[in-house]
Amino acid sequence: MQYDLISLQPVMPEIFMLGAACLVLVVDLFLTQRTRMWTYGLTLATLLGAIALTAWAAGPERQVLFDGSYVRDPVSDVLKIALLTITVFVMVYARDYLLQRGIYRGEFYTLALFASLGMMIMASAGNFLTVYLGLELLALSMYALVAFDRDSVKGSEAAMKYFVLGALASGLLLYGMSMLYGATGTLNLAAMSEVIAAGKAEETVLVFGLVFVVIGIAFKFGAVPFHMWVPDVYDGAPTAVTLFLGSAPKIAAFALAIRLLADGAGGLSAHWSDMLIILAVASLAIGNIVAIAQTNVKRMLAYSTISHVGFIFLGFVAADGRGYGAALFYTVVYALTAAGGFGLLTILSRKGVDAETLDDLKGLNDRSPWLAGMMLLILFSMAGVPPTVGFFAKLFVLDAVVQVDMVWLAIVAVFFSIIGAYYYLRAIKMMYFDKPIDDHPIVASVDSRVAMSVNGLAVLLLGIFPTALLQACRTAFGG
Amino acid sequence: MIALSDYLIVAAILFSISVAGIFLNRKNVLLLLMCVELMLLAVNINFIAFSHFLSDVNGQIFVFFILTVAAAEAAIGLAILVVLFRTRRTINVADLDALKG
Amino acid sequence: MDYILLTIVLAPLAGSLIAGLFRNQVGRAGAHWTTIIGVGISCALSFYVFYQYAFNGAPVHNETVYTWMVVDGLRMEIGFLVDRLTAMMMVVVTFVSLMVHIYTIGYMAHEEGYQRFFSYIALFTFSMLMLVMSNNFLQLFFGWEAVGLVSYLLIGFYVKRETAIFANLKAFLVNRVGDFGFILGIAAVAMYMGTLDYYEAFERAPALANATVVVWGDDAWSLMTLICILLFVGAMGKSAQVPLHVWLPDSMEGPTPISALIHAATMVTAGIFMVARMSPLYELSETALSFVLIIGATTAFFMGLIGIIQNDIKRVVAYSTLSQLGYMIAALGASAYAAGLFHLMTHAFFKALLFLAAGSVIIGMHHDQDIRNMGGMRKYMPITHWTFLIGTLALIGFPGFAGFFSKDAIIEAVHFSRIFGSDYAYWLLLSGVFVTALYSFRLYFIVFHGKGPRHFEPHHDVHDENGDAEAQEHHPVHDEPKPHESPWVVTVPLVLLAIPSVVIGYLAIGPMLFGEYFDGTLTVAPIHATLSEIDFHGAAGFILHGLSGPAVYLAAAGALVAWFVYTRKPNIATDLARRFSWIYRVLDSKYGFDSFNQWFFAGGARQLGKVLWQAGDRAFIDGAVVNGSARSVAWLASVTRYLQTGYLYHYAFAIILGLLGLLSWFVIR
Amino acid sequence: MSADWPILSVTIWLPIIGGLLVLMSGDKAPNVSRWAALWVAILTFVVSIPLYAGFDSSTAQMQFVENVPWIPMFEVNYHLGVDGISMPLILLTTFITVLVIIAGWEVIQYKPSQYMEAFLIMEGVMVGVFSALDAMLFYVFWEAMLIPMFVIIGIWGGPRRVYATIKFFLYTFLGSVFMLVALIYMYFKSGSMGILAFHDLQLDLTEQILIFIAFLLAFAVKVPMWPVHTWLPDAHVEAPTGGSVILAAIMLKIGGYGFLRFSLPITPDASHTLDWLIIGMSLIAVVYIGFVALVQQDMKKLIAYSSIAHMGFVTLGFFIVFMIFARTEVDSGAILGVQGGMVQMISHGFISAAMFLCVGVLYDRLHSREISDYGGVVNVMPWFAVFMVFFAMANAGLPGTSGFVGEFMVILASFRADFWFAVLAATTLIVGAAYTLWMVKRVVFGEVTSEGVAALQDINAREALVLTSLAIAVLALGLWPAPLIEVMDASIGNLVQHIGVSKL
Repeated sequence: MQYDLISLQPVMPEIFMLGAACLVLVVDLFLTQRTRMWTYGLTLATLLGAIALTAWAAGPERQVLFDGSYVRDPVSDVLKIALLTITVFVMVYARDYLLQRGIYRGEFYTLALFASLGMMIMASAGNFLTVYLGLELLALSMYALVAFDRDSVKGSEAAMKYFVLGALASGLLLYGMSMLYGATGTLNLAAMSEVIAAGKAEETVLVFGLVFVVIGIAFKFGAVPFHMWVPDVYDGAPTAVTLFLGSAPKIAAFALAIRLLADGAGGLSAHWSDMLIILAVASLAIGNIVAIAQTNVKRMLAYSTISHVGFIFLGFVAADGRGYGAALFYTVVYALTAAGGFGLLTILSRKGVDAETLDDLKGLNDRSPWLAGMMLLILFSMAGVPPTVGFFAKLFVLDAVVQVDMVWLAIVAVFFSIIGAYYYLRAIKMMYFDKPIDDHPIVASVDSRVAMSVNGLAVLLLGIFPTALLQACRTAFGG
Repeated sequence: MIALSDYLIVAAILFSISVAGIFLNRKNVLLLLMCVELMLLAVNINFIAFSHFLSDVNGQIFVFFILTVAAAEAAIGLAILVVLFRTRRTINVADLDALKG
Repeated sequence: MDYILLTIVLAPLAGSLIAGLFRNQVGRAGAHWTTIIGVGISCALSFYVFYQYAFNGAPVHNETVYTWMVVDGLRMEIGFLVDRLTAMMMVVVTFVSLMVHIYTIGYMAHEEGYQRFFSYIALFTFSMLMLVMSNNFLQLFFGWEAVGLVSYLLIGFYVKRETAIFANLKAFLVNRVGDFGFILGIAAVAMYMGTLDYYEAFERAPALANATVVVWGDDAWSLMTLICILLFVGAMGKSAQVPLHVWLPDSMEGPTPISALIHAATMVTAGIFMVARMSPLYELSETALSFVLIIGATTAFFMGLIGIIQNDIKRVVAYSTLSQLGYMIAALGASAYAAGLFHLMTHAFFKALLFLAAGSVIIGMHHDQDIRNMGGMRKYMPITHWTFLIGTLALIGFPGFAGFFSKDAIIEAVHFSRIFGSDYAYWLLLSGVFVTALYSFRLYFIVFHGKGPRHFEPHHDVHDENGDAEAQEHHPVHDEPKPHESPWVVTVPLVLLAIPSVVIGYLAIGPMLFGEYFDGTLTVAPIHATLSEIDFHGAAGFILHGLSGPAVYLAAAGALVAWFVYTRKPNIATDLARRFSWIYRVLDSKYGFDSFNQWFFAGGARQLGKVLWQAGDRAFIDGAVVNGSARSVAWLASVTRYLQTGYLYHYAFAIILGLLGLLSWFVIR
Repeated sequence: MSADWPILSVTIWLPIIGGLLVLMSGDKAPNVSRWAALWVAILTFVVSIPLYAGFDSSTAQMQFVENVPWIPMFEVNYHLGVDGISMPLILLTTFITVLVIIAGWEVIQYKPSQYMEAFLIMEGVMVGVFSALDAMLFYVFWEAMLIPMFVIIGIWGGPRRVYATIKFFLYTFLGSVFMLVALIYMYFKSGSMGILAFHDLQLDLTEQILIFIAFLLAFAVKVPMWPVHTWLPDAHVEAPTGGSVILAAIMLKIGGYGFLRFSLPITPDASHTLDWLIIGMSLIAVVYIGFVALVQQDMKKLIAYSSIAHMGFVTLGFFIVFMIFARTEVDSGAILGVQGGMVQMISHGFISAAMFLCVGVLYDRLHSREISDYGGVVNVMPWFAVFMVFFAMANAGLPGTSGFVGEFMVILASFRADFWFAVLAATTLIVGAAYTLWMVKRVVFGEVTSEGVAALQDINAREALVLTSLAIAVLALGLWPAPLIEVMDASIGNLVQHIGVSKL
């Protein structure tokens, strides 16, 4: 096979990303604390460049490279653009926080870029090997990021928990992969799908392996009962890292799920969708209920993440284009709102003071009506109240569930979202109805304010005009 | 003749031991890192066995990658361990309970 | 005709609105002039209309003014039905109202809220006219409630007086109990007759005479009985019949002019008017008639008894009104609708006269209403005295006076009635004559005869610098210690009302009771035609005939007893009261209606409300269900969070449990 | 009929965008935001008038229809239109909002621009609810309504505002999410989100009953019906005056509207099967709540309970339809009941608004809503007393005021369904008068009871303007309801005919 540059077009974003990340790594070595602006700028440029390349390479057809290890299809386009966009937001929000914490270092950006690269690779994975490599690239970068604030007691504990459990999970995933490999004789997802469809593989072995694979995915998402790391890591990591961890990797986790379950084990959907139902209901229940008891915003958002994962899984349960589209929509929307929510926390944090407890939100409307307004939109979006986009995300998922005649599941889901609404309301109550405890003016750089505004308004505008995003998500799955 | 199932059983046993090690060990974090390595080895046995019996080389290639990644993982793990010890002066698993609830 | 009728109705309304809304602009004089002109126009035109109907035989006017709404095939309209019955009512209403307007100038001269008062009574005139001129049930109900509203406002006119604002609330609520039945009656009419128009309903009624409805269980009730009784419940409220009479005595908290106008002459007779208007319906149900008769007779006698022991001049007259309303209702029950209406008319004049005269006395007494403080007033207030005496004679049925004709006719008619309860009613009504005379002359003798006002000092000496409106705080002007005759604005209405109190009976009995005046308006089934059994040979003949009956002698006896007891041997009364103290107590407690209502209905409702609120809403729904579920979720949350122990090995264990769980569920099963 | 410019869209978006602009103006110059808000509200009201002027009351068809695709993948359209049922409610909304803006003029000193903004957005959203012909559009507006109201109660409310507003939100949210599932299910069955398409959707009885219950949860909470009413007294008591007004005057109506637009036509057979339930709940609301209102010590709570009782008439009027159908000897009355319910809703919009404004007038002066803190107000505030007594009478259903019309119609109609329904319903004549007038007696009449009351100032021109407008509306509707009835007649006739046909 002969490579020319144009045949590499689909993989250009990743190649560019890799090169640029290395460049940033090298350039940063020659920068001082005062000129670190360049690292920040280059990182943003890299991300934007990667978005542009992805868009340039995008198209409705499915392209397969490197003997099937790499796939570029509409799904991967949407996923990559979404995760890169979210990462841009993350980078913008994070800078102030890092500066004030004294951890404004080039490694953050390099690691973030490598993590993004890992996510991109997951999005385009065509066989188990690519999946695994992307996953580990992301995971390893993340372990490092969580421990980024070296002097933080909580940070190191969180990193250790994350690391051990993450390694355990990837071990389980690998074990599952080995079983599937053994049953089907191939690592290639497309080929595996054919083998399963042809019924040539031992079903028990398949299901045995599938259980491990599903657990690996569930761990990445943070679904109950594989969610234990989520609150601790969210809580322990520096807020800027939590911000990153809580947003873009959910899209990567979606990629993992869609590649393994839909592309690879599509023929076993009857099995894994049942598993996902159990995990989804458990996540909805535990996530929403435990969130109520939290006083720490980061932990609360962590549990809220768990409950949202339940919803994303419901989209998978349908196991058809409609469901995947809905789940994708939900994931992207969730990543966007989570970025906004954690972003606000980074903005509220000052030197030496981490905005972590709910009390820190008190009186936000008095301190900054605009930020409060944005946060209001974000929280209502998480609660799923129209006209914010969070409502449509829930709507599409519920629709997908109802379309496969599982109305009871939809009822369970909405029931728990009522409970969930309570803690979002409580946060809004703090912002709007209480007097501020902290009277310091909110210092935030222009770029993070702009990002916050764009983020908040996007939540509203995507709610009023959800068509474009929905269209993208739907057509990615041929719907 | 050693059958495929024998390999798989050995792998499974190794895997189980490593998993048990992770949740039974309440003392040293280092032990956890070793368990993780052991788990990956169990997976490797699986892959190689399947690769051999399927006459498919891809499984063995995968193993190389796993080994590489495992090395990187160990590096990161140890780095975190260092950070942990630096801040807490202990690497006792049971002492890692600041974050809960 | 249209415009005349509209003017009759709207002129008082215009006066009312001007006096009420522009009270500061028009001032006191402006207020009474605008309303008097309004009511005056209305009165003059009413006389014209009456003339047209009574003497020129004008055709019945039944026209719609505008369509209120049409829904589901049911037309609801505002319209006028004017026939001789209406014309008579219009004259009575507007004439008495005009008299009261004029009288008020004097009575209220020193009161605050002067404009407001005029606005109210003009508004009342409007409402009452709408009621009597209605051609359908809807408008009837409109007027019915509107007069109730004005009554409410006027009873509570002295807004600071606790008793007044208690009385008006009570009046409104008791009336609402009546309206409760009334509106159900209207609903029944609308349902079964498919119309709210009087004439259409009357046309369709005979076809339903034998219709039955199942209301409860399997018993079929006669439809007409149901309708008539429901409607009559409304009348019981408005016309203060037992047991819904309790509001009327209390309503005396209002200024005297409105006691005359509303609570004697006009509003309280709306029930009588309504039943008479509905005579085509009532004639179809003997049960309903019996019910009416018994209620009426009971009221007539037992309320009169209470009048004997009252010491408030207005309350005596009020109980007398109750009793007389009972007579009218009894007449209706005996199908002597004409007699009821006739008594309504004569009563309107002489009772208004009595109230206004009583009011004049009250002015003279500087707003002291206790008759025990009065006496010998005839010396100081001659005109008031004479007019009061005329009123009293008319009330007790002194031969030749207005009340004689109407009351005798009623007693006779009931005597001839053969429906269930008519004997009971007859005896009660007859005894009532004695009672009437007794309390009337008791009042007359105590107030106007005997020694001068016993002590002419107000019972307290609170001086209110602001010239407060409250009547009790008026204090006598000290250089004028003796009562004196009231000004002409007070006495002229007295005289003008005294005239019809004397002559109207003589003039009207022929055409109204035995002539053709009400032909085509009132329907009396041949079997119930009690009035036609009285042989009537002219008014003079009726007087002679009356002299041969027991009623006149009973009245005379009553008057004599009163004269003897209250002027000759005043201690007999106290002796009797002591000896028959239980009777006295029963009467004094007004048979316990008030305390029962207060305890059972008012207290019970509040108790029930408290229970429903505290136990139902707060404890159960809110406490247990709503907040309870919120609390249990919060509890669950606080417990569940301990699953997150913080120990790595527990987390890993959870993953393994999850793994084993899924494996056992999906692989091993 | 369709106008050449999108009246409905303008009525929805003008206040929303205007509200955002008001918000932008900030709190530096409160009067600018007040006047801006007032002009936006007035302009919106003016814009909505052609809805009535150009309305063709001879047809039950939707009018002023706008229909453009919104989310094409879901067959969700931006589909607006009004018929005789929704049009009066839209006008009520735009009218009341103007009054609310005026009523909040100088009373609101804390963040006035946000206050005004919240009400304007509220207005647009509520108009959206009434004009949406697409179920999803309806739902979006329906839920969006909660956000401004949540904020209004929470920021400008009384001492227990947080409890009240969260209770309010969760209660309503609880009700409505199940409706969402029902809507999705019907979309699944019909492949369309159009409300009118749902009307013709064939559903078997089980489906209908489940859908009906889902709707019932949503609408019953909103109305609110016993026993899911307990959020209302709390919300009303704690809400600022303007919030209470909007809540009582319009938001409650949305529940009633929902019954007419969704429950009855979509699930006629389930409505028929379960009508005893609704009728029972309505009658309990009328009687039980009436007694509860009697013992309230807080004026706003009393009026809140009275609202529940009055709304009981609305649901009663709607659901006796089937009993009337079932009685063969009765050939009419169904329309009467539904019409009566509608009239009651409009009328209650005016009266409850006025009652809350009256309490607001007192509260602004004395900062108490306790009945026992007042007494003898008439002596110091005579003009206020006039309004208060007038509206109290209207609340007690005095003929000649709008309060009577709906009650009368519903009593007439329920008599046709069952004698005892009418009896129970008619008890409101007594109980309603009792709690309203008893309160008036204790607050308005009597001696001046305290120095606070003695120092009260009578209403100013602004308050008089608001109350007069409402008084005129109450009287006009009471004395001549025909125009309102005519507007609704064709649509309700059509509706009743529709629900008379079984879907099975």
